[in-house]
This record gives sequence, C-alpha cells and structure tokens, in this order.
Amino acid sequence: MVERSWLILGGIVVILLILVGIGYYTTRPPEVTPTTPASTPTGTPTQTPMEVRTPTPTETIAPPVAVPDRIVIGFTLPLSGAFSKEGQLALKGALAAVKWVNEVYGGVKIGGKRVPIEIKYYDDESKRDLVISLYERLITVDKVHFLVGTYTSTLVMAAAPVAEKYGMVFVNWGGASDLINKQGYKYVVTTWTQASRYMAPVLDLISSLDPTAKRVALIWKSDEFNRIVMEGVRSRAQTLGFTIVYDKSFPIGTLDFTPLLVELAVVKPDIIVTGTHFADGLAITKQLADMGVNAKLIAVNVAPSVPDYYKSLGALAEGIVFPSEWEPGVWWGPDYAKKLGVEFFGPTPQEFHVMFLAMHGEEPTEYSASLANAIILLVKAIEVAQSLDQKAVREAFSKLDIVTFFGRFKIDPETGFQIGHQSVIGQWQDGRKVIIWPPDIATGKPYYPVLTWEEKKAGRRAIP
Amino acid sequence: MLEVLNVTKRFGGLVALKNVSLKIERGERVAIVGPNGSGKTTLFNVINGVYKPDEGRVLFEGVDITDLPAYRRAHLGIARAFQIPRPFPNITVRESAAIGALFGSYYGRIGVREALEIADEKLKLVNLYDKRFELTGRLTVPELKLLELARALASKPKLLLLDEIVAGMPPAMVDHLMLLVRRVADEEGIAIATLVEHVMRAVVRFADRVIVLHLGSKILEGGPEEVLRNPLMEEIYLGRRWSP
Amino acid sequence: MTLSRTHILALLTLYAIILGLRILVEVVGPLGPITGQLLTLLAFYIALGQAFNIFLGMTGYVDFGYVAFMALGMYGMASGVVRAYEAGLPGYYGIVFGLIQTITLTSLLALIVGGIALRLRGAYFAIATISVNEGLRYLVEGLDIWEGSRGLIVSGPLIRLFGSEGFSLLATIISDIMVFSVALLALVISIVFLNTRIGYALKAIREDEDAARVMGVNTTMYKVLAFTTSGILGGLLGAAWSFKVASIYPPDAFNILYTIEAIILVMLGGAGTLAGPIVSGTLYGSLKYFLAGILPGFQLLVFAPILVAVIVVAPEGIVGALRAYIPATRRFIA
Amino acid sequence: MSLALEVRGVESGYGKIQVLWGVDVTLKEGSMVAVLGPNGAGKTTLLRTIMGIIRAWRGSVMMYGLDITSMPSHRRVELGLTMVPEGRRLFPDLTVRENLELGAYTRRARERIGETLELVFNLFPRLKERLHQKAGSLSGGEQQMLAIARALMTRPKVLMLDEPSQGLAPKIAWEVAEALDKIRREVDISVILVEQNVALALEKADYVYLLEQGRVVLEGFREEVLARKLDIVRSYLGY
Amino acid sequence: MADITSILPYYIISGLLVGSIYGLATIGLTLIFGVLRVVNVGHGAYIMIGMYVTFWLFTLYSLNPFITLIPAFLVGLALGMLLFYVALKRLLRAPELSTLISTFGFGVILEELAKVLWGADYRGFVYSLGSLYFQGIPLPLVRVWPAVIALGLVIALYVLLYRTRLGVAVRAVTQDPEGAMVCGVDVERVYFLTVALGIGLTTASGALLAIYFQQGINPYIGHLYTLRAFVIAVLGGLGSPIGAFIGGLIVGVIEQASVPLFTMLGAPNPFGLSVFLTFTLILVILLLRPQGLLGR
Repeated sequence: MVERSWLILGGIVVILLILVGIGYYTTRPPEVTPTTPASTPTGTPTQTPMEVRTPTPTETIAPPVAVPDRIVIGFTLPLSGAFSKEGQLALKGALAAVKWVNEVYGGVKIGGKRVPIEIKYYDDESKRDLVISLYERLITVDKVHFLVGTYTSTLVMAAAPVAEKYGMVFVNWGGASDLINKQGYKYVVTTWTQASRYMAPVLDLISSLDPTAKRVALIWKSDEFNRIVMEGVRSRAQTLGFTIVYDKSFPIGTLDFTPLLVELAVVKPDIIVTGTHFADGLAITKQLADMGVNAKLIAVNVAPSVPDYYKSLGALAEGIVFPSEWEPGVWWGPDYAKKLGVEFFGPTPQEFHVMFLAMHGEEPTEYSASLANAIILLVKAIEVAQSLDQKAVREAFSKLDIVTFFGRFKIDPETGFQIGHQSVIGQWQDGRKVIIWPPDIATGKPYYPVLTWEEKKAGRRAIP
Repeated sequence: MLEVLNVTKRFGGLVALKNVSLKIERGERVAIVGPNGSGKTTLFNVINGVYKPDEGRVLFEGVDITDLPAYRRAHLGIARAFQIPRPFPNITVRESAAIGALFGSYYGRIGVREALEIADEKLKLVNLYDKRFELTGRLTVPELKLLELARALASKPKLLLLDEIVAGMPPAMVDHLMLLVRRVADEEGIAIATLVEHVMRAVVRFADRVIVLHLGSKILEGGPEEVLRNPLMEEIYLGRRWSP
Repeated sequence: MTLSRTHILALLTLYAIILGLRILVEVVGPLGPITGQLLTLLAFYIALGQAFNIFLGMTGYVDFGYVAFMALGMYGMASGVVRAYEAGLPGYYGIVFGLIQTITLTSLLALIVGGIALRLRGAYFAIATISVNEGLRYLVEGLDIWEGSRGLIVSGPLIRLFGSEGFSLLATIISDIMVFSVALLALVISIVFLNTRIGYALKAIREDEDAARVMGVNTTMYKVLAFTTSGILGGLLGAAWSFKVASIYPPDAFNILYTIEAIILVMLGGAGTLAGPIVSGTLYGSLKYFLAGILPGFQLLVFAPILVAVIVVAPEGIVGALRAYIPATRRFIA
Repeated sequence: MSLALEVRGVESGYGKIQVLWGVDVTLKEGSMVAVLGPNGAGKTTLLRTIMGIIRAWRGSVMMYGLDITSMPSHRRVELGLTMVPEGRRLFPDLTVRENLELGAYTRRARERIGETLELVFNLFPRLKERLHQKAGSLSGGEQQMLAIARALMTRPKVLMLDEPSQGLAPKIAWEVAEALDKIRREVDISVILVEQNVALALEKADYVYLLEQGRVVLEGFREEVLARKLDIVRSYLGY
Repeated sequence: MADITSILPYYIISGLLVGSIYGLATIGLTLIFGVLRVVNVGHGAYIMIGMYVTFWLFTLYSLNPFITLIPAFLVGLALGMLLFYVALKRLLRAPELSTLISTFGFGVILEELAKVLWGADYRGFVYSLGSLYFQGIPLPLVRVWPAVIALGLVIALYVLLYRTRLGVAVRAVTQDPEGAMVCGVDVERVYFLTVALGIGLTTASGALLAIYFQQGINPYIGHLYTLRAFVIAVLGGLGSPIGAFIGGLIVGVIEQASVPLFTMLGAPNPFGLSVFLTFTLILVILLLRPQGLLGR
C-alpha cells in the first residue's frame, strides 16, 4: 500500500512538472505588473485636486492652477475574466504612453512646469459591480486627477455613471457602443470610432473593387456591440445598393456554427461579414474553412486584428478582411495632420511602434494603441485647458481637433461622440496585416477575390 | 373515533398489511403488538398519512381521512411519537417541543409564545425541563424518546400514536412513563394507540385492549392478560420449535 | 436558536454601523480606505447573503438559479422606467411601476418554480433551478424580450427623466440606500420568521422534512413561502442594483456566478445564522475589493484556496464555528 | 482451540450518541455464538464495530491474536472476517453472478473463486438457476441466500450474520438456518449470529450472549442459557 | 425554406457527432456523482486543462492531436487524485453544499493557475484532415474522428464498468457502499479511482473538443461546457454514465436540428431558442421522470 501511494504521489508530481514545463516553454508575453508604485499623490491638503473638482460641476471658477508634483490617471482594466486578453493588451499601451509622456515628451506642460504622469489601475475582473466600486475608489480614496475608461461597452456603461456623479472627465477608449454617448453624460469623451461606423467601410471597399458583388450575408453574435456594428453595415448596404441575402445571429457562448454555415452555403453569398469577438471569430473562420463555404470576400470582426489569429489559423487566415480602430502599419502621421490642416500631437506612428516593440517585445494592437492614445489626448487636453479642473478639461476636449498616431480626434461637443476618427480595413496577406482602406493611408493593395479555402489549404498565399 | 377499514398496503411484491381493520374509541388505550416486520409501523404510517393504503379506508371522528395529507391529520389531532427518535439535531429541546404545539391541533390558534409555554409545561412533565436549552442532537436516546413524547403531548392530540416509546428504556423509567402517559391521557381524554414489540409488562398495565399483528395480518385481539396468555404469542415471538 | 433581545440588538447595531458609515462617508468624504461604494458593495453582499439565507439557510435547499430573481428584479425596474419614459410620465411613476413589476415578476417566478421544482430534492433541485435560470436567459435572448441581447440601457431614460444630477443621485446614494433597505428588510423578515410559526416550520423542514410533515407542518406551503420571500428580496436587490449598473445584458444579469457568490456568502458565514451574512458579506466584499488593488488579476487565485480551506476546516461557517466552540458568543451572536 | 475473535471492552456509537458500553465477546475457533437481545440493544452496532464500518471509541478487537481495532474493513475482509449485514445490502442492479464475484474481491478469495463457487452452488442450488438475474429481482429468501453466499465467497474464517431470518416466512427462515448448519459442517468457519428468532438461535449456537442497552447482561453455553429461558423471555417481553 | 428540412438528416448526423463528445464530457461528472454523491461544480476547468494539453503538445512538439489524448488523460488522472485528496476526502460525510463549494473552489484555482501559466490569451490551432460528404455537404474529418474516439472511449468505459473486477466494484459502491465494504472492497480507493478516472475522461474530452472546435482556448473556456454537462447529466440520469452519453447525443441533436426548425417558424433568434429548448427539456424531464432517462 505504501509503495502504491508513493507511486501515485510521484505520478502527480511528474505530471504537474510536465504542465509547468509546458507553461515555461511557452512564449508568453512579458510579465504584466504595475511599473509605477501604487502610491497616491501627495500634496498639501488645501492644494489637493479634490478642492478643484467639487461634486457640483456647476461652479465654473477654477482656482489658480495648483500644480501637483505628478498627475495621476486612474482606470480599471479587465485583467481577469472574460475580457482579460484585451485588458492586458491595453495595459501595455498605457505603460508605453506613460513612458512617452514622461521620458520623451518630458511631462505635461502646465502652469509653466513639466509635470510627470502616473497611472493607477485595478483589475475589475470583467465584472460590473467591481467596476463601479473601483472607479469610486479611484476618485475618492486614491484621488486620481483624471479617469480613462475600461475595456468593452458593458463595463464602460457601468463606470460612466460613477464618473458622472463626481463630475470627472471620463475618456472612453474601449467602449465602442454608440449607446454610451447617447445617454446624456456630460463628462464622457469617446476617442474611437463607434460601432455603427466600425465595419461599414468594408462595403465601401468592395463597391470600389467589384460593382457586381452585391449579395451580402451577415452572421453575428447577438451582443450589443456586434448588433450595432451590423446595424451600421446594414444601413451602409442600403445606401450603396447591396442586397442582404442572409442575416442571422447566434447567442454568446456558441461553439458550433454548423447550422448557420450550412444555410449560408445554400445561399451562396458574394460577401460574408461576421460580427464576432476573438474566440468566436477564430472559430467561425475555422469552421467556414472546414465546411468549405467560399465567398469573394470574407470580413471578420475583431479577431483578425489580433496577431494570435494568424498564429492560430496559419494560412487559413490569408485574405481575411477585418476592420480595426488602428493598426501598426497605419501611418496617420504629421503629413495627415497637415493635409487636414490640423495640429499633430504625440509620438509619430513610427515612434510609437518602435517604442512599444522595445518595451514589450511585440507589436502593438488596437487595444494597446487606443488606451495609449486616450492618455496622450488627455495630456493634450490638460495642456490646452492649463488647468486640472474637470469642466475646463472637458471643454478643452470639445475644442480639440488634432491628429495623433492613432488618427484624427474630434468629438461632438455635446455628447462626446467621436466624429473625427475612422476605422481602417486590413487584410492578412502572406502572413502580414496590410491596410487596404481607406486608400489615402493604405499600405497595400487589396487581394480580391479572396482565395478559396481549398487554394489556401494547398498553400497559396494572398499576394496581390 | 378512529376506524381503520380493511386496509391493505403493498411495497412491490411484499404485502406489509393484509386486510387489517380496527377501531379505537375516544379515551381508549390500545396496544398493537407484534414482532419485527409484522407491519405495525406500516399501520401507523397509514393512520397518520405517511402512506396511502392500496385498499381500504381510514376514518377519524367519522370523517374519511384516507386522502388527507399527513400535516392535515396532525391538525385534526393525530400525533405521533417515533420509534427511532427523529430529532431536529440543530435546534433546542424547547423549540422542538414547541413545534409540536404550533402545528398540532392548536394549529393557527396559538402563537410562538403560547407554544413555548406549552412546550415548557410538557417538558416539565417528562422531566426534560432542565435541558430545554440544549440542542436536541446532544440528548441521549432515552431522553430523545421523552422529548418525542413531550412533543406529541404538546400538540394536544385526540389520538396519540406511540411508536415503541418505551423500547430501550431502563425498566424503572418505563413504569413511571407509562403511568404518566396514562394519567395525562385520562385527564385530557386522549385515545392512545401504542406499538409494542417487546416490553410487554408495560402493555399489561397500560392497555385496555391488545391487538396482535403478525406478518401483516391481525391475528389476535382482546384484553391484555388474555392475549398474553395465548400460546400463539410465544410461538410468534420466540420462533417455532421452541423445544428445550 | 431562539432569538433574544440581545441578539436582535447586536444585529441591528451591526447594520446601523454600516449604514451610519455610509451616510458619514456621503457627508464628509471617504474615511481612509473606506469609500461609499465599498460600503455599498459590502451591503450588496450582505443583502444577497441575507436574502438567500432565508431560503438556503432556513430550508437547506440549494437554489442554483437564484440569480434569476435578481435578473428579473433588474429587468422589472429598468423596463418600468423605460416604459414611463416612453409614455412621457414623470420618473417617479417609472420607479413605482418598476417596483410593482419587480415584485410581480419575481413572485410569479417563485410560485411557478417553487410549486413545480420544490418537489425535487438535493442535486436534482439544484440542477432544475440552474435550468430555469439558463432557460430564462435564452428565452429573453431568443424571443427578444426587453431588447433581448442588445441589453436594456436605462441610463439615458433616467438622465432624461431625472436630469443628470438626479441620475447621479439615483445611481449612487438612492440606490445605495435601497440596497441597505433590502439588506435590512431581509434581516427583519428573517427575525420575524424566526420568531413566528414560519421559522419553526422551516427549521423542522431543514432538519427532517418527513418528520416535519407528520408533525403537522405543511411543508410545501412553507417551502414555497420561504422561496418566494427570498426570491422577492433578491428581485428588490436587483431593482436597486439596476440604477447602479444602468444597463442590463442577459449574460450578465443571469450570470450563475452571482448564485455561487450567494451560496458562498451563506456558507462562509454559517447557514441559517443571522449574523453569518453580515460577517461573510463584509469579509468577502472587502477581500475582493482590496485584493483588486493589491494583486490585480490574482485575487481569485488568492480567494479560492481560502474558500476551500474554510469549507474543509469549518463546514459550519464562521458564525456557526464561533457559536459551537466559544459558547460565550451564543448570548449575543445569532 | 484458539480464539477466532476477541472483543474487549468495546464502546462505540453514532455521532454523539453512545450505543455500546464496554462489550466483551469471545468467539472460539469453529464455534457459533449467538447474540440475542431486544430491538435497540446494540447488536447491529456491535457487528458493525467488529467489522470496522464504524470506529470503536474504546476497547479492542482481536482476530486470531492480531489486533484489528483500527484496521479498515477491507483489510479485515482480507484477513478472513466478513458479515452478512442487516437488510442484506445486496447490489440490486448487479446480477447474481456479479454479486458473487464481488464477494471474491480480495486476492485471497479470488484465487479460489472456482472452488468457492462450486461450494456455494452446492449449498444454494437455486442461485445457480438465477445466475444471470439481477439481485433485485430475487425473492426475499433467495436474496438472503445470495447474501450469505456472497459472504462465503470472501473465504471467511469468521462469519457474522445480522438477523438472517428477518422478514422471511418461518419456513424459509428455517431453510436458511439449515444452510448455515451445512456451511459449518462443510467449511471450517466460526460464526457470530445476531438473531431475533430466539428459538432458531438457541438451537444452533454453542454459546449465547444477551445484550441489553449496549451491555452484556447474560452469557453462557447453550444448555445454561436454555435453563435460564425465563430471563430471555423477560428481556424480550419485558415482564 | 424548404431546402432546410430536406437537409435535416445532415443536422442530425452533425448533432450526433457533437453529442458524442458532449456525452463523454459529461460522463466524468455523472460517474463522480454516482459513486461519491458529489456534484463537481468546477467541471469545466478540467475540460479546459485537456484543451490546453492538446494545444501545447500540438503547437510545441507537433504531436498528432489525437495522440495528445493520452497525456491529456494522464494529466486528468493526476488532477483527479489531487482533487480527491485535497478537496473531497475530508468532506465525504459533510453536507452536500460543502463539496459543492470545495469543488467550485478547486475549479477556480485551476482556471487562475492556467491564467498565470499561460496567460489569458485565446489560443487556437489548425489541424485539418479533409472531409466526408453527406447530402453534398462536407462533414470535416476533424469532427468525425473525435466523435468516433469519444464513442470508443465510452465503449471502453462500458467494458471497464461491466466486464472488469474494478468496474463491478465501482458499480457496487454506487449501489451500496456498506455492502461493498463487507465484500472486502476498499471503498475509499474506489472513490479515489473514480474521481481520478472521472476527471481523466473529462480532460480527454477536453482534448477532443479542442480538436473538434479548434476555437480559441482560454482559461475560462470550460464555463461553456459546465452547464451543458449538468443538463446532460440530469437528462441521462445523474449517476448513469451510459445515460450521460445518450443524453449528450440528444442534446447535440437538439442544438443542431432545432435551429433550422426555429428559423422556419420565424423566430428572431433561433439559436437562443434552441438553448432555451434544451433547458426546458430538462425541466420537463425532471418533473416527469426525476431520475432521468436511465437513472434508477
């Protein structure tokens, strides 16, 4: 009996070692740990920013700028739970932005001084109850100076009322739902393109390429984000004269798309547009391949913009088209600003790219870039306002019309709705993401019509 | 008051009760005697509604209660003390007795306070008053049986079904207990049916009438002395071929 | 245990402390690490534990679909407000209408599920209730009720009905007070139950359902009563919480994690005890809240082993263990 | 003759309730001991304690001089101790054959499974006819025989039977008793019999213990006990 | 759409394929419940571990994913042993709720460990084998084979349970632990082996699911399967492994075939309704036959 229990214990140890070994050898991203000490800013009591932002934002008189020794930006991120991937990607962007502001730019120019910024963040576990209490903690206990949002609309929806209650500017970089800005919040500023305009450019692209391809099929996850994305696609389709031949949703948590794909194969559309996030986007692509459902163009939401998509699918990802808020290859640089006749601020796309690569050993994604952009824009707004007063900064945001590495920024002053920025359309070509729309910043030509699954399996690459 | 008419109860292939009839009058004390497996407990379960008989009826005070659920019968005044005590281990002795009062024939007419008073009174009666704040889980087996009795009495029953109430008790206590039950029953006019397997002496002193069950059938009925002297009893109890 | 005046006083004092702190924080600002939302989060967990305790703790039945009540509460309140907004009625009508809807929906659900599923016991009951919860979720999505999977978003209507300020008040202090009220209501109902016939019936059911029936306890009725009460309280908690989250999505609202949290709260404190949910709610809520800052991303990894350890070492829960091993505490901890 | 089983001062019970209060029982090799007593006297608890299904709080259990007090029950079975539990505890959904095979679960028993099966079929020819039937579908008497047969399959040296005649018609009960006799004649085995049917027990046993409220109140050889028949009757009928 | 009904047979076949794996994924749950009366609330976590084993061995060492089934199974065995000793052994006599919580806690620990070890990323891989054709619609072999293997494993389990000594002992303990004890069965060892085997089968099914769906694997993917497994376990009768397999097939077919049927009926979200139908079915079954299809 003794021998047997030793054997069992030994077995357990060996197998756990295997597991740990596997873990060790995997190329995992660098540790995501807070690089900034989690300390609250110090300052004499009379000069604390709390005095500046009273809960009743009707007071307009900002006292003379009392400049703290650093400006703290607070936020939560889903570092665990359903959106932890996006949350962790975003965190890397935040770290890069802090580095740029403090080390390259030299700190926020305010009151004739250069003030460094600092971030203070918590893990909200992708849960809305925690988002609420943690945002309040950031405001009341940690006394951060400004807030940026968390990732994904549902969480942002929970955070926004807290910010609103305390009259705190809330820079929303991660909630794409149009509804956020339709709620009548006064302090919410959205920096990226809303869902309804996110994927519609795919149809602009296709009508410029092939006027005969008119039959569009839509398959989408019935969550809020994709629903609104699809509403946008549908209305653009109507404007451009496309026919929607198939339009069906699937619930969150669906694994097996066979029933939909079988129907889809019967319909034989020219264009397939899927509304997905990462996991289901990957699964649906794989299953389209398995079922051999071909089309002239296949556009998949969210998933393909994450490099893991190609790592997972390999050649099957060739030619897949996707929307993105931003891509590493998008050089919305000072030239673009000049063309629009507006100011450029922040790192150039190249600078950001290089810095991010050096810091994290990987390419930035739209999530990283979007949070970084939100922080950089906040810095700009503070400089314009020359004040830490929330109302003043909010007004500065309304007036801003600039270009950053992320693209143009301009909001509707009333609602905070983003109207300047636009999404780009990318395509996987020979293992690389290539920007194919809009034409002025495209880094390559579209590959059209896309390869059939059989051709891809045979090893052909989408090289135009 | 209670009439059991031609009741038959089967469990799968096993016939636990075969066409059993009996009658208990108001204030009468009846002992139902039989060895293990004779169907006594099944009979009680049919009377207080745990089982529905396959055939036959049960009448209480002239009303057919065959289809009434168990709890309604308790409200009518049929109380039962279990053979193997079913203690509520995590509540106190006092509360346990109060449950009897709250859901017996007082049901809906008294509140918790009165119920607790009744409980105290009955606990004094069975000599458990000192332990009224103990958890029932901490009582000994004989104490649990006393508690069962107190709980049953607290419900102010018209018919009290005592299931092996004295089994496993020291002889001195048995006498005391049976006298006590008898006195309370006489005072309050409670009819009593008691199940007895072994402790016959108590039965002799206690019962007006004895009914003997064997393998699900009623085989003897009569006065206690008469039944006990019947030679069939020894055979039923000690087995056949008793031939020293 | 029988509740003495000391017990009730001790319980009410604990509540008064938390509520008092909440009001103090609202007036003078956070006290060190204690913020209003922390206190509300604690109150939320206390209320959740206390409301669920009425069913789980008192009857011993595990309802794995408890979150469905909260979800219906959220939807009841939110759709009430939206309806009032669409009909052009003043906001207060919406809230009243929402409360009525919440109570109607949750009691309907409780009666239907209770009447049918409470015949099952143990794991079967647990799984039947899971099915109810998931079934409801997909019914909402599948038939596009209450905006289906788009989610019902109430912040807009609320802002338009009550103004930005009013909405802020609703989303914070008013809904906080509602949460506190639900917690208090659940406590008061528990006390009332324990001191009346109902409590005795429920205890008898928990200890031995068959014996209870023979003793005259209408077990079905009392189980359904406890289930419905617990359910309506869950619904009210959901209604209060709906102002906070201001938007309701089926996968979130029907998330089984809330049920599991509720079970943890009841078990950690000690099933059937009144102080249990207060202790466990405070502990659980603050652990979650502070670990989110100390170890972002790792709090579950810290929390889960603690949970396993507590259950293995003291299955009767914290308050249960206190009462069992330190008899002196019995006088004032209920 | 050496001692097959020696129980010294055993106390045990369930949860907080103590049932046995210092019980001594001795079983000589090759003999049959009957344990009598009214309901609730602790007979079943005694057997379960000897078997190791419940733990002895105090006291010791020795088997052939080996202290088995804290051994898990499957080890005791390996050593040659087994019991026919009250209510038989067969596996209703398993066939008669599977029930028997389970009896021969220990290595020692498995090695001689063929031989034992033959023996068992000799004793209970009816089981052979019902080999592929589910145990739950047998009649009461057949189930009891199967329970005894299953116990025999473990190749016991000490066999304990808990009320084998319970719920059986008298005729069948005596058939079972006859089978027991036959077993004792054919297999080298010591038996502890707990029985309600006093007549049956007294007829078969060599030595008798009378248990009351968890204590031994009377013991003696069969002849002595028969002479004190009245005491037993008193205990049973409570005169 | 008339053509949808005409391809109903395809949906049924496809449903049987998924169902076969669902069934396997549920057997571990139902086996553990049958023998120990413990509901493993953290069930999905073990499926997730199985998926990761397949994923890593395939991506790192290009091991044929079907071969990774073996290490996945072994890892499951080890985890099962760990689960038994850490979280179950002391709680066997404790109230049902305690084991619910400890198994839940254990599942959470695994998920969080997986996240620390491998990150929260969705990982996927591609492994294709070509297709069969049924009614002119491709039936990918990466879906057929896992289903066949699942069926094979179920048959193997059947043989184990019904043809071997250990299996008979397991069934005996399920029916009457005390009866098994007096036969010399080491009941605790049977518990231990059952948990190990149950978790082993669960991780193996995770490996098969990873091949079948090849969708993003992340530490929380198991949640998708936990509820499904509950439903299937009850459908087949808690504690009945063969019932669980049949339940899996039924749920698979319902999931696949009810979608086009609801579409024909014009439901706004047929997929959601099909899940609703599954859960409703459970309720109906629990009410009419609480012991499930094959339960006792």
